[in-house]
Amino acid sequence: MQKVYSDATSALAGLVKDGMTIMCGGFGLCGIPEALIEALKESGAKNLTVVSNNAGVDGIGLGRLLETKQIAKMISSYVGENKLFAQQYLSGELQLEFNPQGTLAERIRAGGAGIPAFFTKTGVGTLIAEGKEVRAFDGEEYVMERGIVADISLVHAWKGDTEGNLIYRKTARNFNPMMATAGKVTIVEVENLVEPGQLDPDAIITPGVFVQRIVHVPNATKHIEQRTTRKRETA
Amino acid sequence: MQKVYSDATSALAGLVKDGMTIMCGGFGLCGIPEALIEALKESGAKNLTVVSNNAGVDGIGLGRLLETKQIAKMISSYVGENKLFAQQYLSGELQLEFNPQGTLAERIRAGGAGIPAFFTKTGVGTLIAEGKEVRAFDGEEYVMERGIVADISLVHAWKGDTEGNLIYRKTARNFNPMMATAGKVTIVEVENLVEPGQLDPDAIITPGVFVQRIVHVPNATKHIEQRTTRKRETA
Amino acid sequence: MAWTRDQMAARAAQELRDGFYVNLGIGIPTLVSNFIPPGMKVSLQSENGMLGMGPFPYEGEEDPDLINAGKQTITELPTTSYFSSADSFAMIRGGHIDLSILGAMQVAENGDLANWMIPGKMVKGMGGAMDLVAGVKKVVVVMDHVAKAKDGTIEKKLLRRCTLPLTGARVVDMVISDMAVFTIDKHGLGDMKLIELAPGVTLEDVRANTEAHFEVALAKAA
Amino acid sequence: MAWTRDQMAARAAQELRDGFYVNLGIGIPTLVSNFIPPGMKVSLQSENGMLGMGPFPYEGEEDPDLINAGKQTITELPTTSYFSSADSFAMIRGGHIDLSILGAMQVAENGDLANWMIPGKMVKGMGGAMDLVAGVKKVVVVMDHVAKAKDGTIEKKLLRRCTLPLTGARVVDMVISDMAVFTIDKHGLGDMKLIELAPGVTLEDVRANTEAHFEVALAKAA
Repeated sequence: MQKVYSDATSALAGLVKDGMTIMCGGFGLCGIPEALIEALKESGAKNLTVVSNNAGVDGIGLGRLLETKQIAKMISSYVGENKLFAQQYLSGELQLEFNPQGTLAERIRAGGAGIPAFFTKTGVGTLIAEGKEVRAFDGEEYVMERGIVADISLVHAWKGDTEGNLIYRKTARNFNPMMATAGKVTIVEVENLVEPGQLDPDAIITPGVFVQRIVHVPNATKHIEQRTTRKRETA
Repeated sequence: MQKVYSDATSALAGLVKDGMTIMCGGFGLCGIPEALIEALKESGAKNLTVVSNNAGVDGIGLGRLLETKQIAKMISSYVGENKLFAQQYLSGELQLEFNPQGTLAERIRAGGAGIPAFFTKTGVGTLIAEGKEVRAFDGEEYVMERGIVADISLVHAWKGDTEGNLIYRKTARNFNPMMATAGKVTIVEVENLVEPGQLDPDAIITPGVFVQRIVHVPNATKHIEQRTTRKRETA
Repeated sequence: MAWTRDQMAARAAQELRDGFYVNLGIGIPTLVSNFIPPGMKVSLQSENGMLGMGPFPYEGEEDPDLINAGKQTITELPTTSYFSSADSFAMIRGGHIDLSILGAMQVAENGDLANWMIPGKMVKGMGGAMDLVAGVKKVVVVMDHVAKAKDGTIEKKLLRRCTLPLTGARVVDMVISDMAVFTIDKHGLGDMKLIELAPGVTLEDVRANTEAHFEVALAKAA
Repeated sequence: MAWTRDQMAARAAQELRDGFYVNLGIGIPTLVSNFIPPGMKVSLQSENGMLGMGPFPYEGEEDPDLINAGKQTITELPTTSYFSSADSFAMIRGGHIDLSILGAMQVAENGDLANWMIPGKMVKGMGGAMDLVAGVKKVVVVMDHVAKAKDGTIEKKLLRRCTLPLTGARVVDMVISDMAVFTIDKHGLGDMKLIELAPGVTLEDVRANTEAHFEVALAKAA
């Protein structure tokens, strides 16, 4: 049982098929599995449903898969930072399912946790609740949302051991841990690959059981979407 | 906003009332908030509903509250390691609601997460499902379970900072993190109290927002229920 | 004579309390962090998965792994903790955040809020807004009192009922506009009350620019 | 001539596969860890919140903060991770554990399992058993073929239908008793098949001690 693969392309080899549902970690361009997305592009798989909070920007992240029109449908909470997305959506080439961000996160968590449905107040009385069961508990109304799973989850982590135990860095954690639990196959790119015993077992966020394949990406490209700074006070 | 209290008694002061629902962390005698339980005993509050996976043993943990007959009802998954429990239960003094351990853990997690109800396969076709909604999703049957919250949650942690950020040690984590989220007021005893900045922010399990009161218990008594060992091989 | 953006943010900051955990939306709400009274401890939550958000980094110290929900580079504090977006929204949905301050396109007198889509226009999505307004204990909207189009026409934003698709039904507790401050009893009858006027703004000005019915409950004469 | 406890555990160990994540119940199932084939990697999960469970500690090295689901002191391994009980049962319920080996009071031919309560007796609770049998991919029961009371009477445990309250309905995939091994097609028609006999045990012995209907599908003659 060797989980470590030599590169992103071999980590995806033999797994990706047209029409699959793929979960893709990250928030904006932070913590996205960029090497795995590139390998997914290379795979040429078409007609994909992609579950991801955002859809990248032009030329970066999921934006790369829009270039090749590999995505048929996005399940997201906030999109449209890229022209290509808007173009494909408005032309009807790309389907879009909006989920409130917290509902999306919880649906993924539920999918990985064997929970087929749960109730939330988010979206009650809005378009989001249309066609869904709304029920009152203790006098308050809630809408029923379904758990979701993916054929493949693509995840980015800061450190991982060869067992698949993972640790994330700062806000690059975001959707990655839940997606790691909700993929029938979960493939992870790690910036630092270590031997078992080198991670603090109390600090591991994703236990190895959720990870089927790992690839070491030592020099991950990282992008900043909104560079905001303050001036250094002069002494 | 000072969260740190000088001792367990003052941390509970002014909060406990007869008839309250109290969540109590720990699994067996591992990771139980023993000092806080003692303070709860001292408070003299009666007719309590206690949510805890187990009920302690005679003279230790929740067993102490059985001595004083402060508990009217237990919501647990496994009990009866103590004679007093069996006695009070069989005499009808003590009510008992059994939950499968995973369902109990998830109900608490749901309570803290604003989820009033969720579906699980656990218990379908058993006594546990009686009187509850059973519904099929994708051809499989699930039972609906409700989220639960407590008036007060009592939690034991390994390290905490004055902000209420918490880290747990090994399997003493167990029910403590969910209970920390599901108490209207959460009171924590920590073995090590540190200043903000001394905990790795990527490794904090319970963010401070969930914690209202903290007490430092530097020399926590710890008990072993089943001492199992192996012989050291002689060289 | 109406309030400036900074004055609106300063007014919103009056809703902060010591020990509060707060989520600030983008735009004017972000400015509120500049008006936290000295000595008051307020922790900022960022819904992508962070509690204890610090200011923007110094130039050259931006970290791509450290951004807020607006995707802006930020910094951490000694009190910071990180968690997944599922845990973050569990925190929000579970009612653990005290206050959310956010912008709006429309607010109705019953507390309905619309701030995520205009039918017929490209919609970017609701992000975490629906979760925040449904889950946070108190929701304060900070917005211009009316929308001014490029052609000079004015559209009212405080309405009897929202005409745009809702972000949340009966979710707003308070509206701070450049002209006035209103409270809404969202859990009760949905009554809206005018409680403050910006300096130089008259009750008549407010009436002329507001479709919503409101009760006048000013602490002192304008 | 039936199998000993160790032989039953060894037979159960044949169900292990390289890379498996496994949850072992108390009693005979615990012994299975002694029979993991050399070179095979099997990770043990403990439902209180641990993956990668090590052996019992050396005397004097017991850690009260490190126990398994049977509340026994254990040790950690380099691969160990800890998590909350909610995360642990999310792992179990979500189908991420490959194999659960546990004891039983009764098993029915359709895969129903009873192992948590006897009406009229003090019931300690189901603990994590209901979650495990509902969530784990493959459930193997290891138990004595019949129950022998103190007065010498024998009660059958492999039944047409369980008479005790269920732990799970249609959950058992395989039964390893001291006399024989059976498979159950729990997701299909619930057919039970006899696939192995312990040395010296005859088909007639099994029939005499089994109420459940089963098909005989022995690989070789007994």
